[in-house]
Amino acid sequence: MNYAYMPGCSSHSSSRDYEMSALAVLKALGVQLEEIKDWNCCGSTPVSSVAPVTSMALSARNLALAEEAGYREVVVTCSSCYSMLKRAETYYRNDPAAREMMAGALKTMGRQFEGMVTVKHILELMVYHLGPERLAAAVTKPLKDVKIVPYYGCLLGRPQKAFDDPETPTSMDEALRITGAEVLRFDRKSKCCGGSVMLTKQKAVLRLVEEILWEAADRGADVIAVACPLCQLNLDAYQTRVNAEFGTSYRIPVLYFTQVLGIAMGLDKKHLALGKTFVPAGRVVNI
Amino acid sequence: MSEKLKLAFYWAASCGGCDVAVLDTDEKLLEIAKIADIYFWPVAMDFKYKDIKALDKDFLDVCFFNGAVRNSEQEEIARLLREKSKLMIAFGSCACFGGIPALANLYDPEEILSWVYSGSFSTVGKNGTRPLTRVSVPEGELTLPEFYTAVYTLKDFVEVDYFLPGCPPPPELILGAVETLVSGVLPPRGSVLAPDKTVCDQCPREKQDKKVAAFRRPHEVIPDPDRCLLEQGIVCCGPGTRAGCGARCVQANMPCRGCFGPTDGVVDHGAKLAAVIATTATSKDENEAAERIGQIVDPAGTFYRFGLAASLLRGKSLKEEN
Amino acid sequence: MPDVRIGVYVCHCGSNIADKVDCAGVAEFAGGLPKVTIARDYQYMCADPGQDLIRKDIKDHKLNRVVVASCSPRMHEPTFRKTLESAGLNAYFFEMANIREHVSWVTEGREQATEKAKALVAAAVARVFYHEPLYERFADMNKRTLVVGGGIAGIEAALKIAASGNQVVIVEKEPSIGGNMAKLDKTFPTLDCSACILTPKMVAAAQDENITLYTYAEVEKVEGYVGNFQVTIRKKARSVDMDKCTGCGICYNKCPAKVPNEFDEGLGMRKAIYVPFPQAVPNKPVIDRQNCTYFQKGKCGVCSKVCPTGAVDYAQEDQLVTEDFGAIIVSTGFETLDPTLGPQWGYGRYDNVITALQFERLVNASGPTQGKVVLKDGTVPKRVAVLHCVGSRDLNFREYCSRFCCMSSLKLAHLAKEKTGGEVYSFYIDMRAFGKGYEEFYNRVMEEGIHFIRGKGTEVIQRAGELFVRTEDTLLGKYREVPVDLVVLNVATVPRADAEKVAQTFGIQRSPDGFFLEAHVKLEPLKTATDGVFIAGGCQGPKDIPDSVSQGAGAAAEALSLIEAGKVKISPVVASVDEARCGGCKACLALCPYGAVDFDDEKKVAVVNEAVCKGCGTCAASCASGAMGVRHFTDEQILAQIGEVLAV
Amino acid sequence: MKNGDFEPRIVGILCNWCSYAGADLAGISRIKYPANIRIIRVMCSGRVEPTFVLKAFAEGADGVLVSGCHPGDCHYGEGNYKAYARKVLIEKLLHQFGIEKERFKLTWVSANEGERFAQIVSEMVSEIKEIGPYRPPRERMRELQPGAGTPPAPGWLAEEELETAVAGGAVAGE
Amino acid sequence: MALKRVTIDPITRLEGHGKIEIFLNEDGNVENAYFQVPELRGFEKFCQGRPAEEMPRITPRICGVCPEAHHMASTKALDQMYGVEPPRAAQKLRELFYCAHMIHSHIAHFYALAAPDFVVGPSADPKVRNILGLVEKVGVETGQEVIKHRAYAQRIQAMIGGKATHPVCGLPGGLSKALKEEEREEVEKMARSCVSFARKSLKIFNEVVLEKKEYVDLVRSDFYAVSTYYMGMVDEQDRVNFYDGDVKVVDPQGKEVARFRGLDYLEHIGERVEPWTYLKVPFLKKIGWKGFVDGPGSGVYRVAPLARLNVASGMATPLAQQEYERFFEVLGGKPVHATLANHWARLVELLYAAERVLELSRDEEITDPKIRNLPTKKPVEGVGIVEAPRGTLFHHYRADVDGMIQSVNLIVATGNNHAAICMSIKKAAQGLIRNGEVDDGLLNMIEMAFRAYDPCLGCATHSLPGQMPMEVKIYDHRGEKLRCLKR
Repeated sequence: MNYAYMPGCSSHSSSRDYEMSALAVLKALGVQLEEIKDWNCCGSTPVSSVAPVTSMALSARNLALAEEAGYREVVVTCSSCYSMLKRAETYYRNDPAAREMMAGALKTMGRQFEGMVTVKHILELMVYHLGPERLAAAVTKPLKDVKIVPYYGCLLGRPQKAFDDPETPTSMDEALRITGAEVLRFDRKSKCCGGSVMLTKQKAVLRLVEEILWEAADRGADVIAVACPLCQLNLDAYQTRVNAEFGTSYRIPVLYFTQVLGIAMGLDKKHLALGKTFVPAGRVVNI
Repeated sequence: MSEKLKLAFYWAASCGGCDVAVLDTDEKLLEIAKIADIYFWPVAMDFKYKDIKALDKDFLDVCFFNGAVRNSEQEEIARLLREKSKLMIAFGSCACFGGIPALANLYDPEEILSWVYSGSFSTVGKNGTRPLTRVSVPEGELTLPEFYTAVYTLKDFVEVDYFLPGCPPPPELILGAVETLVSGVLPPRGSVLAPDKTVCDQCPREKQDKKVAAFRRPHEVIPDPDRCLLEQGIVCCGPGTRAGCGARCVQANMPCRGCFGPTDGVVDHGAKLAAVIATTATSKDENEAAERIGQIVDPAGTFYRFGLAASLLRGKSLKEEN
Repeated sequence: MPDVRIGVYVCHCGSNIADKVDCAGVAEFAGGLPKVTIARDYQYMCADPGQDLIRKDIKDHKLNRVVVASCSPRMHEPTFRKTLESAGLNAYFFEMANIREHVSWVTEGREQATEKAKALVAAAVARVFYHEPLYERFADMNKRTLVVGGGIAGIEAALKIAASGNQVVIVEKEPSIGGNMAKLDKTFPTLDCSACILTPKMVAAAQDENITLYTYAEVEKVEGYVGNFQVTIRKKARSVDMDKCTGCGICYNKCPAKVPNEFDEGLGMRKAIYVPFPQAVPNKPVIDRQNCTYFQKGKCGVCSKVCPTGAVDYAQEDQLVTEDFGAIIVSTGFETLDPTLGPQWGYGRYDNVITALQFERLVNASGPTQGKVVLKDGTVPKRVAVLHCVGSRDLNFREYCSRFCCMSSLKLAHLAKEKTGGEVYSFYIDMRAFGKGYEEFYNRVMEEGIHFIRGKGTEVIQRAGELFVRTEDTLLGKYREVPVDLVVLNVATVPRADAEKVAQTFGIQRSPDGFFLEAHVKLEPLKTATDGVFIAGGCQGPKDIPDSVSQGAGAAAEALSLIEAGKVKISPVVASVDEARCGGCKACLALCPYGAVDFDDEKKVAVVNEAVCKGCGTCAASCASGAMGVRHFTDEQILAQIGEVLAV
Repeated sequence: MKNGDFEPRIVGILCNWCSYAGADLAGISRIKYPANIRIIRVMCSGRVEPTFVLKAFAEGADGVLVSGCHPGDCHYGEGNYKAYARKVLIEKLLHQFGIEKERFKLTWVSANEGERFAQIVSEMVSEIKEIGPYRPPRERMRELQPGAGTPPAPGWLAEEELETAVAGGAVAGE
Repeated sequence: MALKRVTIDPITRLEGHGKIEIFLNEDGNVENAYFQVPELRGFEKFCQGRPAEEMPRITPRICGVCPEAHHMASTKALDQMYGVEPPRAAQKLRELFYCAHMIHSHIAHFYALAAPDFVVGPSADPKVRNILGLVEKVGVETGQEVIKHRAYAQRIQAMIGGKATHPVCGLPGGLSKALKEEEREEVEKMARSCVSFARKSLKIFNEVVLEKKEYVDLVRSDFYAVSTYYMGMVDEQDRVNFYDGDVKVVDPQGKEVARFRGLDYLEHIGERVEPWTYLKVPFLKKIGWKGFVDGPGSGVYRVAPLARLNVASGMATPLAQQEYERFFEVLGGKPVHATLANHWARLVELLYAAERVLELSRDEEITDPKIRNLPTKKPVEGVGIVEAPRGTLFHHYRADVDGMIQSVNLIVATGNNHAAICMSIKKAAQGLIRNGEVDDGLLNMIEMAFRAYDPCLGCATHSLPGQMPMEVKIYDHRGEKLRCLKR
C-alpha cells in the first residue's frame, strides 16, 4: 500500500527521529510513504496568523501536487501540518468562497485541485486504517511494566473533530496499549503545550508545559508519548527550564509514539533514532 | 381497407436512423409490403419528387415524415406531402420535437459557420472562404440552399395527425402504428402513438424515495445495476420521459436522455425534468443545495437533448437582440 | 365543455381604487376579452348591493364564471365565493384580481395603474376559464383529546380540557406524572416549594373523572387525521395490579434489591419495586424488571409475599390498546445535556462536580441527603461554584440559550449560600433575567454576597486533590483559576433522546435545534405541520414553568376550538394523481411534509390522502410526468394566467 | 434598445402566506413602487415550476421574480427549500439560454416586509432597464421565416384544445 | 454563353442528401460535373459545452446508418482524453460489437442500395429497382436470409449497446454492460450463420456480376476508375482492422507513404473549403492540393472497402484472406482503382467481420464482468479513429478541466472521398453522356459511380440540413430548356 507523504519542515530538521521511526514502523507494516515531489510549507504559523488565506493556498498546493501525482490520500506526521492541510481540504470541500480563493491562487501557479485528496494523520492511518490487529501482529517485544501517558497535543482534533475526539482522544491510547505498556489516564492529553508561542510568550509556555509534566509525574508515568514535533520539543527540551522556574525536578522521557511502537516491534534502534532526546529514553529503550 | 395502403416515407433534417428503424421491422417489412404500396422513400427507392407532385390531393394514405425542418426546401416538401396525404405522422424524435440537431438552436448560425469553415483544426487556408448560396464556376452558376436560423419541428409548419417519437422509434411501435392505421380505428388526432406513462414504468430497477446527496456523471461511477440510477446520483430523464422504448438505455446501465419526449399535457419537457431533478437535491442548507445542483452539468443540453425545438424558448436568444 | 360565460366586476372601493384606476375603462376592456359575457364597474362590490349585482347577472346572463377585480383575495375571496354559492354556482368558479393592494395603493401614475389593472383582469379571466367545480368535504370530529406527556404543561392542558366537560387521556411513560418540575426543590423567582404547587395539580388530574391516566405507558402508533386519529398505546407491565394495590408501601420497604434512583439523578438508592417519589401520582409501585431478583434470577418474590392485598402480579404483560381521539397535544418535555460530553467540565472525572438537577435533589428535603449539601466524603463544601451556560450558547454543543438556567442558577446559588454558608461563585456569560420578577430576584441574590464572575466557566481541573474552575473574567480582563470544593454544572436543555421517534409518530417537524417545530414561529406557536396535533412546553424549546403552563393552557384552547366545532372541513384544494399517467418514479413520496402521498404497490402509482394533503403543490411542481396535479392551481390555470398577464 | 422609455414587464410569482401577504402590506402601507410587476399567486413557492419561469420569458417577460417565505418560515415546512433548489438549476438553464441573471430572482419576503418587497421590485426594475428588453428567440425565428406561418404553441394540444387554449390565452395568440 | 446543365437531385439510395450538377458543352458532351452536399448540421459547434462523456450518445445522430462508427470513435477519443485504458474484455467486446455493425451496414448497403443496380439491372424500371424488386428477383428465401442476417447483426449490437441504432454503451475506460454467458452463446450461433451467409453473398456476387461479362467490363471500364492515394486502418500485422490500429496511406502504385495514429492526423490531412458545397474537401497535406485530379501528384485520396483492401497486406481471418487474394487476382493486382470494385471489397469485409465476430464470441475473456476502468486523470484532449463502413473516421475533442467539450473536429468517412467522388462522377458522366443524350438509365449509371462509395451524406453533413429542387434540366447553348426530366 502506498500513500503520498508530506514531511513538513520539522521532519527534515528537529524531528528527524519522528520521520525515521514513522517510516520504519510503517515499512514493517508493509506500508510505503512516498514523499510529494516539490512539496512546500504547509502554511502553519506564523503565516496562518497574519494571512490565513495565503496559508490555506500553501496547503492547497501540496494537495494539488499529490492529486496530480494520482494519489487519493496524503499522510502527515506533524500535527501542525495535519491541521493546516485538513483545514484547506475541509474548506475546499465546503466553503465555495474559500474554494474560489484557493483555486485562484493555484491557477497563478498553473495548478488546480479537484478536492479528490484527503489528508490523514499517521495516527489515524495506523489505528483506523491499518487497524489494531495489524499492529498487534507486528509486536514482537511487548513492553513490560512500562507506564505511559499519551499526549496528543491540541491540534489533532481542533478546531473541528476530525478523526478523534478533540477533548478526549483515544487513538494513541489504543496504539500504545498494543505495545503491552500500561497506558495511564491522562486528563491533560489534549491541552495545549504552547508550541506556537514558544518563542514569544515563554512564561506562559512554561506554565502549560509544567502542568502537563505535573500530571504525567503525578500519575507516575515512565514515558510521555507524543504525536507532534512541536509538543515533543516543548515537553522534552524545556523540562530543565521548568524545573528551574518552578523548583520542580521532572525528568520524564518524551518519545514519539512511533518510537515506542518501533521498540515493541523490535525494530533496529538506529532506525528509530532513539537517543536524540534531551531527557534520555532510559530503561524503556533497553527492554 | 380493401385496396393496399399507400405509404410515403420522407426524411428532412435527420440522420437516417428512422429509416433504418423501418428496415429493423425485418421480415415484417415484407408483410408491410404486402398490404401497402410505398410511393416515396428516398433512402431506399428511386422515386423522385415529380412522382409526388403528380399525385392528387390526399392520394397517399399515410406519410411518415422523419427529421426536423431546417430550411425552406424541407418546409416546402412537408407542405407538399401534407397536401398529398390523408394522414401525416411525425416519425421519430426529430420530426416530433427537433431531436439532437435542434441543439444547434443553442448557437447562432454564424457561430457554426465560422467554427466549421475557419476555426476547426484540420481546415486549411483559413482565408474566410465560405460556402455560398449562389456561386459562379467557369461552367455556370451553382446554388446551395439557405437555411433557417433555427431548427423546427414538423408541426410548426403543417398539421400533424399523429406523433411517433423515439430516437429511433422501436420497430414494435412502428408495426403497432401500421396495424392501427390498417385497422381503420384511429385514435383522436394529435395523439402520440406511444404509452402515456413514463420510462420509470418500464424500468425494472428498484425505486425508493428520491433524495440525492451528490450527483455523479455516468463515467464517474459504476452504478448498482438493480437500483434506480437517479437515486444513485446519476441524472436520468426517465421520470419525465414518455415510455415506449422499453427502457433500453437504462437496462444497458446508462441513464435515460429523454428521446421519447414528454407525456401528454406537459408543455415543456426540459423544464419538468429540471423540476424533478432539482427537487431531489433539496437541502435546508442553501450552500449544500447550490453545491449539489452545481454538480449537474449542462442542464440545457441534458434536459433538452431531444426537445429543444419544441420547448417554450426553443433555443438561445441571439446576441444582437439583448 | 359547455359554453363558458364569464362575468367581470371592477370595484371602485370608493375612491381607494377609482382614484388611481380608470375602473370604467378596465371594465370596458374586460368586456372585449374572450368568453366574457358581461363586464361592469361598481362602487363597492363587497357590499350587499354589489353582491346582489353578481347574483342577478348569474341568473339573467347565465354566467358560469365570475371575476372580481378589487382588493386582495386574502381579504374577500371567501366573501365572493359565498356569493356565487348563494347564486347556485360552484364557489370555485371564482377568481379575483387584486387591483387595490397590488395596484391603486402602490402606483403613482393613473395610466400605469390602469394598464396594470387591465393586465391582472385579463389574467384572471384567462385563469377562471380553466376553473373546475370543487367541493369541500366535512369529517366528523371525535371529541376526545390525547395528551402525551404528564409534565406540568400536559397536566395543565388536561385539566383545562377536562374542565370543559370533554374527555382527556394522559399518556406518561414514567410510573408517575409530574415530569421535570417534580424534581425541583424551589422555584424561582418566588422560591416557593415546587412540590407544594405541583402536587395539587397532579392530584386534581388523577381525581378528575374526565381525565384518564395511563402512566408507565407509551404511544406506539398514530393513524388517521385531524378529528379522527386512531392511537395505539402500549401500557407497560407494572407487575402490580393497580386495582388491588392500596399503595401501603410495605413491598418496597421489604424489597432487598437496591438500585440507583433516577429520580434523584442517581444520587440516592431505590428498590427494584418502587414508587419514584413520595408524592407520586398514582402513588402505586412498579417493578423494575431489569433489577428485580425475581425476574432476573427467578427467586426472591418477597414483595408478593408481603403484599396484604396480593396486588403483585409477576405474570402481567404489556397491553396494547387502540383508542380514538379528535385532537392530540404533545407535551413530552425536555432533557438536560449529558455533561460527560464535555470532559473539560470534569463531570465523571472528578467526584465533586455535579449537575444542577443533582444539586436540586441534594437540597431537597426528601432527597438522598434529606436536604443537606455535602461533598462525596460527607463534609460540607466551603466553596461552591455554579456554572451557567454549560453546553448552551456554545457552537461545540448547543448554539441556543437554554433560557431558564440563568434564573435557576441564581436560585441554586441562593440555596447553596443558604445551606452551606460558604463562598458561592456564579460563572456567567451574561445575565438573562427577562421574566416577571426575575431582575428583582437577581438583585436580591447579588445582595446575599454571592460572587458573580462574568466569564464562562470553560474548564474544571483537579490538581493535588483540589478543584479549580478556569475562566476568563471579562470584567477584570484576566484569566482566573478559582479553587472550589463543589462545582454545579447548569447543563444545557436538550430535546429528549426519543424526540425523532416521537416526531415521526405524530407527524411533527423539528427545527434545526432538534426541538419540535411550531406551524409558525410567531403566529402559530402551538400548532404543528399536522392538523389536530399541538405542542406545548419544553418539547418545543427550553421553557420555564410559567411559560410551560401558559402553553399547556393555550394548547387546550386550540384543541377545544377544534373539538367544539364538531366537524373538520377538508379543503378541496389538494393534490391528485392521474393514475393512468403516473410512472411510479416515487419522486413525490419524500417531498410531502405531511406524508400525504403514498405508493400503491399493486398499481405501481402514487396516491394522495386528501384528508392529510394541504395543497401546497410541491409534489405537483416536482412531477415530471404531469401525473401529479394540485386542484385550483393546475399548470393550465397558472400558465394561462402568466400568458395573459403579459398580453396587455 | 436601452433607451429610457423602455418599461420592462416583470412577472411576480408569490407564495400566498408570506410574499403575497408582504405585497399586500406594501399596499396597505401605501408604499409606492413601479407598476412594471404583475403578480400571480400560488399557495407555496414550492409550487413554482421552471415551466412557469420559461413560459413567462417565452411570452416576452423581461424579468421574473419568484418570492416565498424566509427559510424556516415556510407555511408548509419546506416548500421554499425546494424552490431554492429549483432556482439554482433554473439560473443555470437561463444562462445557457442567453438570459441575463438579472432577469430572474428568487427572494424571501415575509408577511411583514412590505417595504422590503417594494424595494426589491424597484431594484429589479432599474436593473432590467439597464440591460434592456428581452426578446424570446421564438419571435425572432418567426420573423426570419417569410411564409412559414406562425409556429403553434409547443406541447401536444389537440386542435379543439388549441382553440379553447387560445381563447383562454394559454397560447401566444397573435 | 450558358452550358447545358443536368441536375440530379436528390441522389437516391444513399444515406443523406446530395446533388449532382453536370455541365454539357455545345456538342452535348460533359464539360464538368459537380457533386454538391447541400447540408450542414453544426455538430462540431453545438457539441461545444456538452459534457465529454455524453459525446458517444450525441455524435451517433450524425448518422443513423453508421451510428456505431461515431459511437466508437467518440468513445475511443474519450479513452485518450481521460488517459484511461479499458480492460481487455472491454476492448474485445467493443471490437465484437463494432464488427457486428460492419455486418449490418455492409449487408444493408449491398442488398438494399447497391445490388439492385446489378441484380435488377441498372436501367430497369425505377419502381422495381430497389430492395423489394431485388427480393422478387433473387427469391423470397434469399430475401429473408438477407433480412435475417442483418437482423442478427442488429441484435448483437443491441445486446451490447442497448440499442442497435444509437447505442449507449460507450464510456471512457470501457463499456456500461458486460456480456452474459447466455448472450454469448446466442452471439456465437448468429455469428456462425453470418459467416456462411457472407460466403453465400460472395457466391451471388459471382453469379450476378463476375460471371456476366458486361458487368465485369463495366466494373473494369475506365470511366469507373480513378487512380488516387488510399487510406485505411491496419493492425500490427498490417491486416485490415476496423476498430483499432495505425492509419496507413499508400500511393497510386500501392507504396506506403504514411502511417500514423491519434493527434498526428493533423499533420497528414488538411480540409479545403469550396464555396459551392457545404462539405469540406480533405486531401493529403504532404502531397498537396492540385485540384480535382488523380495521379501521384495530387493529394486526393480514397477510403472505404476498396481503399482498405488496397492499403492492407491481407485479412486477419482465413476465409476472408482467400477472398482477398482472389479479389486482386481477378482485378489484376494491387492497387485496384476500379471504383465499382468497392462492392466486391465490401463483401470481402463482410466475410471478415463475420469471422471476427465468431472468433471473439468464442474468446473465454469475452464474458468477463470487469469491463470498466474508472478515469482518474483530468480530461485534456483526445482523438478517436475507427474504420467506418464507408472509410476512416476521425473524432477529435478538446475539453476543459471539468470535462466539458471546448472544441470538436470531425473528419467523416465520406468526407475523405469527397474529391474522389466528384472525379468519379465527372468521369462516369463523360463516359456515359454523349451528345446530350440523357435518360433515366444513364443518370442512374452515373449515380452508380457514386453509390459505389456508399457515400453517407448523413455523416458528411454532420455539420445543417437542407435540400434542393430535384430535376434534370437540359439547356442548349442558348440557355433554352430542351428537356426537363422532373424526378
